[in-house]
Amino acid sequence: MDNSLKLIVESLVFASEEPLTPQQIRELLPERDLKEIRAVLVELKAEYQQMKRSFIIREVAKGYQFCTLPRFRPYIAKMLSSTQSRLSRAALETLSIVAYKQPIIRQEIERLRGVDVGGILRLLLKKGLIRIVGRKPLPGRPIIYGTTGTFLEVFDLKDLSSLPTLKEIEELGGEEDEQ
Amino acid sequence: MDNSLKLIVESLVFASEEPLTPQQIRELLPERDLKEIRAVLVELKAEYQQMKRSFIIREVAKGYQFCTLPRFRPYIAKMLSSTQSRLSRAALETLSIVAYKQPIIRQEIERLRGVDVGGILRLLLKKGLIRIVGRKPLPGRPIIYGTTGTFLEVFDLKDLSSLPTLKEIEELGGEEDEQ
Amino acid sequence: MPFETKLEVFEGPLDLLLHLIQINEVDISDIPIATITEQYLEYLDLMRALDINIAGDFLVMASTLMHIKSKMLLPRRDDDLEEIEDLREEIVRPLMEYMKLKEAANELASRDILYRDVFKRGIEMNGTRGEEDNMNPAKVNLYGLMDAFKRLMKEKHPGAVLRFKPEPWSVKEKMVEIRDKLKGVKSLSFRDLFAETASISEMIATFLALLELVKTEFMTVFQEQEGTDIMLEVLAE
Repeated sequence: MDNSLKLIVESLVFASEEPLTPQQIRELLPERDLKEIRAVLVELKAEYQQMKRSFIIREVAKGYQFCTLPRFRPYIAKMLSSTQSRLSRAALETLSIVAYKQPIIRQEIERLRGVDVGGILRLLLKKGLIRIVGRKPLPGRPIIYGTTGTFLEVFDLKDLSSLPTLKEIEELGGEEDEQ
Repeated sequence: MDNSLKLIVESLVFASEEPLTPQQIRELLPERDLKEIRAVLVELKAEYQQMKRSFIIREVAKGYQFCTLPRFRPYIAKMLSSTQSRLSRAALETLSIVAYKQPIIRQEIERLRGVDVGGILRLLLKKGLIRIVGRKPLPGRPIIYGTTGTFLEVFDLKDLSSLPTLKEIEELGGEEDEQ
Repeated sequence: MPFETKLEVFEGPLDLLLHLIQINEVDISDIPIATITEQYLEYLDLMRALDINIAGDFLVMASTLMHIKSKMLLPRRDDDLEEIEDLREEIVRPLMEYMKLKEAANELASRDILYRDVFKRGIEMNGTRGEEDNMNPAKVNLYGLMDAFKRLMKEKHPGAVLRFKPEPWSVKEKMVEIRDKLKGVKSLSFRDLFAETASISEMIATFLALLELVKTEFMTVFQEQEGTDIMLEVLAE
């Protein structure tokens, strides 16, 4: 393994605010190939897993990112007290509907939750967890919502396909769409 | 040496945006004494020095912080220079007028914002978010502005019609920021 | 009475129904409609008594429940039984879906959530972020754009009409026109200058052009005597 490449890649992941994809790293190191960079990332991730420090490298939103281990939460949360507000149950329910049934329009989300979700959609848009994907060719051209890369980053997901499967939901959803 | 304290302190230094002083850490861990915390910080610093990774813990005037080694600067600088910059409120407002009211001339944008927008239009042109669409067949042949493909990319929009209308934004409701 | 200990706040009718099904320990696919309807209505009464605003969705569900209940009390014919089944289905299906979605939400909530359970490296802000004035695209999301526009429309232009109105008369054009008129004649009366103006906007443009020309010392404006015509006279050239 090329040790100098490993440390360069590590420094980039360490300094980046967002998860870094192998492609992004490749663009910064044009003389290296993607395969090398991928291998180095996998090795780095495994190394930190073994090092038993307070942080690891995790694979999230198609990229790699350093983050602390969950057991240090109480101390860090105390330090950062005011930064992030928690999502309410209502917001989480709405977000999971968007995640599992995307692309989805507001009307359908409201049918599923049985309540108005306007304010919650606004909050989720504001937090960058959902986005506007387009418009449905229906009367009124309703807005279609989907999840974002930030959603993947926040919920520790590599990509949408790594969402835990909830088979029955998908089946019910499929029937709905055919109506 | 108390290993669990060491990792807690490490996680705090890692997650903090500012350098952390032993006093600040002490406030978060009231059952520990300052001497212990100081010793742990010194040890952590020495450890990272020995580990020969791409980053170390350094002691600056304001406390302890992680930082990458100088020799990785060229790569990191390259990465940071390609990261996106934030838009000021004034720029965002001007951009929103162009987006919603295009095709639009500068005079009209200024009427809506109530201030000169020459500098901001230049900035938005430079960033490739707006473009010159043509000239209005009016005295002085004023320049007409519109948004670009980059604009759609930045806002993750399929097309301009996906932009929510003012009415739709309002339907998303509530001024309340938290749900 | 299931709400004795404390009044729970339910998100919507489905949330309340699910709660009733759980505390009664009944199967979703075999809901005892009469009991559940009664408890559901009791809850709405309680909300009313406490002066809690009851959302329309709660009332729609209440009427559906009562409809099924009344059908069940009627002498049963075959179509009645069928209708009851259909109505039941109308409640059961969304409830099942809702239950699954709650599970999904719980699943999401149990993950290692960034900023709640795990934290990114706290990156120093100074110097690391690109300046606004560079070539890179902006780091903003659509919400920011929408919000900026909404704020602008609300604060500065409540109810403003935003159509662009073409301005047929420009001050610049009028300045050229006045210069042309003064060519050769040296002086011109104020009255003559406005003789051909057809609209207020044209008059305003002409007047502004006049002021501009005086300011640039191309000409001067004077009056021989009070009450006589105001005269324009070229200064330079």
